[in-house]
Amino acid sequence: MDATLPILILAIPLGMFLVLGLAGCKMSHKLAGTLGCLGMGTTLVLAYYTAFTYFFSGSPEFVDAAGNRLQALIFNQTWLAFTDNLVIRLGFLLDPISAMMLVVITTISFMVHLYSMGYMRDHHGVYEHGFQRFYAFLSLFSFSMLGLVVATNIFQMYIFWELVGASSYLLIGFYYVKPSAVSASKKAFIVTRFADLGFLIGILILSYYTGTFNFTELTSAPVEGLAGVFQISESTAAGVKSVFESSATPVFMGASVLTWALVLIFMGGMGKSAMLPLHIWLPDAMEGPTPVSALIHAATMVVAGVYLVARLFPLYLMEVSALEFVTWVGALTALYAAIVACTQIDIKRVLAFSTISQIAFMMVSLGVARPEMHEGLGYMASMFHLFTHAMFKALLFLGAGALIHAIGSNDYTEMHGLRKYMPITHWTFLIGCLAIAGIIPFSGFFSKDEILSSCLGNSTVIYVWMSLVAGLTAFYMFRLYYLIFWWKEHKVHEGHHAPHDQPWTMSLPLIILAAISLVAGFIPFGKFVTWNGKSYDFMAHFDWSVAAVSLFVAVVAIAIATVMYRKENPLPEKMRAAMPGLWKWAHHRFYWDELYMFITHRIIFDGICRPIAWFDRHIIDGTMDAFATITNKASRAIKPLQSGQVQLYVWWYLLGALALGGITMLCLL
Amino acid sequence: MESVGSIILYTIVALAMVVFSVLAVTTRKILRAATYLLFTLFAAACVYFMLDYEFLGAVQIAVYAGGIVVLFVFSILLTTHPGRNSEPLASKSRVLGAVASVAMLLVAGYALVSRCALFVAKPALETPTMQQIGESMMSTSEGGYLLPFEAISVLLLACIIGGVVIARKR
Amino acid sequence: MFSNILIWFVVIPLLMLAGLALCRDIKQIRAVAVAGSIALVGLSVKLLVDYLAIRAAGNTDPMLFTGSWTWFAPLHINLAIGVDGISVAMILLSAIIVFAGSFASWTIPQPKAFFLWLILLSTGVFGFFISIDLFTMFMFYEVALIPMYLLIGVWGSGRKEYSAMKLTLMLMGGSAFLMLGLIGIYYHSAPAGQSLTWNILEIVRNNSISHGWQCFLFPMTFVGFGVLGAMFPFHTWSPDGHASAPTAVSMLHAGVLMKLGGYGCFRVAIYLMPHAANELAWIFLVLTGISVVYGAFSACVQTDLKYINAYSSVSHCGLVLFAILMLNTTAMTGAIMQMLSHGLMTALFFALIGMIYGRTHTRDIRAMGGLMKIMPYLSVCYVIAGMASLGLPGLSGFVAEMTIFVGSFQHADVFHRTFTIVACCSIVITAVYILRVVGKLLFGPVQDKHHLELTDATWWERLSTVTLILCVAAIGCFPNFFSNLIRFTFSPDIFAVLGMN
Amino acid sequence: MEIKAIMLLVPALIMFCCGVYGFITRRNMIAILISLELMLNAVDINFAVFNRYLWPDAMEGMFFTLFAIAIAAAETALAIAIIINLYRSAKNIDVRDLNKLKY
Repeated sequence: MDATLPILILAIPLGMFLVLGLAGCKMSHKLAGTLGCLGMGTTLVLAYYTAFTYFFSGSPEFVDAAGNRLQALIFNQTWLAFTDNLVIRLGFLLDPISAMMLVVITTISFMVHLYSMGYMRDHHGVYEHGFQRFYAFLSLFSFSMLGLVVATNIFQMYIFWELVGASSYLLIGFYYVKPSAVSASKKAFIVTRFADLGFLIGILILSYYTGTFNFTELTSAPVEGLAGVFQISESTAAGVKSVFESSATPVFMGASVLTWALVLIFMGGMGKSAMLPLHIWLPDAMEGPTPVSALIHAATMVVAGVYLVARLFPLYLMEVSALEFVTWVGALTALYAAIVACTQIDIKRVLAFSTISQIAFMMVSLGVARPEMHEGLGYMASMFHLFTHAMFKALLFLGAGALIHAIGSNDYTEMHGLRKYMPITHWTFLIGCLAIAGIIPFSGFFSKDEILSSCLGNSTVIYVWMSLVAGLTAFYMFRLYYLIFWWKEHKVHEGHHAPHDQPWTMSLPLIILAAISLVAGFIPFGKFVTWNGKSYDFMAHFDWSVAAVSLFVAVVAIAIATVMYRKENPLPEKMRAAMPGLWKWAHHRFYWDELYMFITHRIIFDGICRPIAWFDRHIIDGTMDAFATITNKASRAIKPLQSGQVQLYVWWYLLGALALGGITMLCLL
Repeated sequence: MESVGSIILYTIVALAMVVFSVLAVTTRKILRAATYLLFTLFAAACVYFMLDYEFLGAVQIAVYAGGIVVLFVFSILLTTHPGRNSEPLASKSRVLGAVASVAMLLVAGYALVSRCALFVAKPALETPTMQQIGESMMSTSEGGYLLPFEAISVLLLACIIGGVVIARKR
Repeated sequence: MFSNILIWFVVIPLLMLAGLALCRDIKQIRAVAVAGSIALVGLSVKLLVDYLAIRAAGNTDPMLFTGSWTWFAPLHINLAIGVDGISVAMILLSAIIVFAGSFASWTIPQPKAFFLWLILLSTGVFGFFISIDLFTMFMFYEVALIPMYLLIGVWGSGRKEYSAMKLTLMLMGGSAFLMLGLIGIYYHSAPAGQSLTWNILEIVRNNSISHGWQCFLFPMTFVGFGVLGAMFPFHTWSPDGHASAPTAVSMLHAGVLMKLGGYGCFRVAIYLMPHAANELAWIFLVLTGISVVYGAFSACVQTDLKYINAYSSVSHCGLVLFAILMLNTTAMTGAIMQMLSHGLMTALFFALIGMIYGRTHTRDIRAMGGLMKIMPYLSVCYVIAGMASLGLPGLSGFVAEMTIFVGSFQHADVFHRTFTIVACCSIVITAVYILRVVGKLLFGPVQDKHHLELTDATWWERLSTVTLILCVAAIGCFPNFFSNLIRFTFSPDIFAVLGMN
Repeated sequence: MEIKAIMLLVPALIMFCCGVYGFITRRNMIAILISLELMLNAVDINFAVFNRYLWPDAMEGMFFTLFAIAIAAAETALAIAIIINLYRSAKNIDVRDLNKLKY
């Protein structure tokens, strides 16, 4: 495939960032917005074309004779050479998951670009301050995210990983005058930075032992028979493989270095994907404008962690313990986030926790995937869920944005009963809820069902656990849905202008995404995305019993939500009173933020930084000053000797002469 | 064997030298100190005469007694109110100074006395004539002093200019 | 003599000094400063092009453009000059920072004297980078240090006399060690019976410093230069000195002078005494490893903008020495890249801090806030500088740090790799203090109502900052160019001696 | 009885010690200068005596004394000029009070 189009996919958003960032303040708002949308639209077309070519052209570059999909390096340019082997290249790797991600990212990004044209202005049509900047940052984000998914080597991924972190920082802190937004952006950046430290160390360890950054070599070597798929030289693959298999690789604290490397790399993924101990930034990140939440914090950037694990999946297969770690982190996170989501008041936070929970689903799915079990169904399920989740979660966020735009608050207690006023939003939101709850035939049903099937194949505990979480998902989503659109209307609306549906720029993305959510489940995903490129017919493995159970769980959960929240009634209060402890802990998100506050402020700042600063000023600098003081004191002490009084000098001279004379005399005597 | 006259002369000169120098540093009247200094200088001139260095003695009297002491007297008169004594010295510093000087006297005296080379009589010598002195001062051969002589002349010139510059009223 | 391009790096500043001496008013002074610094930038670009052309033609001499003119024959002191890729990079950096610094001190009081000293300082800097004669090098080193005392003492702010004195005395203390070390090297520069030399290339060729002497002289020279490189625990001149120095001096000092330390550590301590470096590296690795983390932690709780930056310099420069001590090509390349990167971005930082201070008359971050609304241009530049400092890809900090980390982690010794991980931790702490400042200073509501009347950057301030930002971005976007320039000049013989890569 | 060298040297030594005593105890600058002259003279006598008694054929000692006298004259003249100048500006020639230029 010609490299021009792929380069353009990256270059257009980057160029748009530079144009809007440097010249944006000179442009009118409308021009800037239109430019941004046009740029993204072009990228969308190019990305679709590229993905289409990859999946359907059947060119030998992409598919081998047996019908297996191949990894294709469209281009790979040296960017920075550390040593002869360790080279950072910037390139474009086309394989099933990167092609799929191209589609997801450009679709959502374009929707968000379009949507923001309406969202980022008030009811009188006045654009928000910094509108051009907003589009510049969106373009920067799109560029970085696209660069991340097409990375040809782990260091390229790290580069773009950092860039998406930075653009996320800039976008969360878009309303920079608001202190809460500033601190949220700071938190997001620092928490993910901390996770990236693990990622970096993981990369260092991996590269030290394997001597390469390249995905093709890293991922193909460990598993028998993949070298052909990834089109690399057998000798390189053998070299890498020997490292992993050699008994000489050291063991550190009971785990092999490879396990350490993989766990540390996964730590980077945990940070970006908001897995359990590092999840705290994501709910706060909702301080950013809602389209940003939809794009970055629901659909694309937060799944980078999943993507990372998927990218290195063959390596993870080498170390099952690392995969089990992934599974359990995912499972815990999924349950935790689902419980917390049941108690939140801010609609964006509910969605944020739901995002965390759903990403954890994908993680679990990757964690339980094994080639020997359903031919790695979990991998495919994870990617499938990534795809569908991106669509319906973006839909939900954009819907929430429409609500917030109309009401001017994030708090559902100020919404209630909006279904009459905002029908489009209502229906699209409902579709989103049904999709995420896993109701047939919406997209979420299929992807989630496959995740549960692969869980069942791995371990019953995980299966039951995840089914429970799926039920909770349905429950809290419908709780949200009812609380927003049902219940009785708020009095506040009277007197003010009534809330109404949004302009077409905002409605159109909602409708498109709702349509996708409606039908995406029927995409035969296994034909396109599998861990080893072999086409996979998932209907053959479709387990109707699992489907029935999960459908049943979802329906029951929705029914409970309907009973509790369709109308105003005392049931929720009773529930809350029945388990006050759990409710309180869940409402406060299990006090993770407080714990982090304690660690950062009390331990790091007060316990490390301040003492070090004090030590530096008073001990180190004090020692240096003490040298000066001693010198000073000593010179002051002997200064009177140099009084300028000749007579004193003579005295000293005389005494010295006498002493010398006396000594000489004594010697002579 | 010296003549009795020269022995008596020596005694007077030595006594004068010792007594007047002691008086010169102990008197509280500065003008008197200058006068005692004059006598000491005369005694020194006498010593030169006794050593047969007549020219040196003459220079001593002319330059020191005639020139320097006069300068002293002038400056004393310019800087002191007549009749006013300088304040008595603190007894502590006087005692200390005396002790130090005596100690020095003892140490140096011991050094002198312990040298038997110094217990020699004066060898015979013809008094150097003015011509000899003049020739060796003006010669550049070995034992000639033209260079220091010229250096001194430059120094004196510098001194004259310096004196004028320093004493000039601004 | 004047046909050698390198000599002109000293001649042009000297001509500028003469020109400044003749100037009558501020316009002429500015004209001379700008013309001279443009000439220096032009010359250094020409040097770079020539250098690359000669290298491309296949010349593999360790030094190019060499020349040597006897200066004091009895002690074998020569004016020996020559450059390799590292020196070229450093000269380019110096020229750019002098250029930016001239614009940053556009409205300094008593401009004539100020520029005279500043240019004298840069004479020393350029002289240092072109010299390959230890004595000449040391002389230029001192020429670069001394003007600092007056520049801080006269044009500084705050406790300027104290700071100037402290800085000068500590650096002089380092120089004392250094001089001992250099003289020691001189007396062992040739095998017995041959004539001694100060010339670095000849000393390397003679390779006659015995192992015992190396172990004695290496710490001398390393500490001597390390003081200027802000090595723990000899870094305390840096916060006070930078806090008091005027803008351009901070820029030059953090941007270029601190690089003299790292450059010297490499060129003298390690290049001439590789065995001792290999043997004693662990001591200094511990010290520099501490510098890296310690400086970053200290920066987290400072409230004075310049103090924050000074401590961050301690951290970043610690990384330079840290990487040099790893004794492998990649890490050393990273060290030099970090010098370039740190020089540019710290200069940018100090320029911006000076500009902000010039407007708000405070550097206390608690007394400022929301500057993004008031002076968007300066604030955006500050964010860019911050991003460069915390290692955002596409800006220079990232490539430099990553080269260092990857290079250091290639070391065969577990001890070194462990310390690399410790040093890696600084990237998180850096993010903490940078974002803390950015959040407090630029974002949030405006703290002081008086600040609302302040104006944004003037054209000369824009020129100064844009120059630096472009350079930071150039290194960040095209690192391989710089990396290759530096990497291929690490003469293999130094590593061959040690039997390592 | 003969006049031996030591018999001349001892009075000169006493004279020198007196000069030292005066130099370190007196506070009037002119008195100090007088003490200085005493010491100089004592030294001059030594030169002459050593020359005459030990190396009677040479004339170094005599010439040295001659030059010393000339230098002493110059020195005194300058010193007195300085003292008078000081007196004019400070109305005082006590060394302990004249510390304006110290440190």
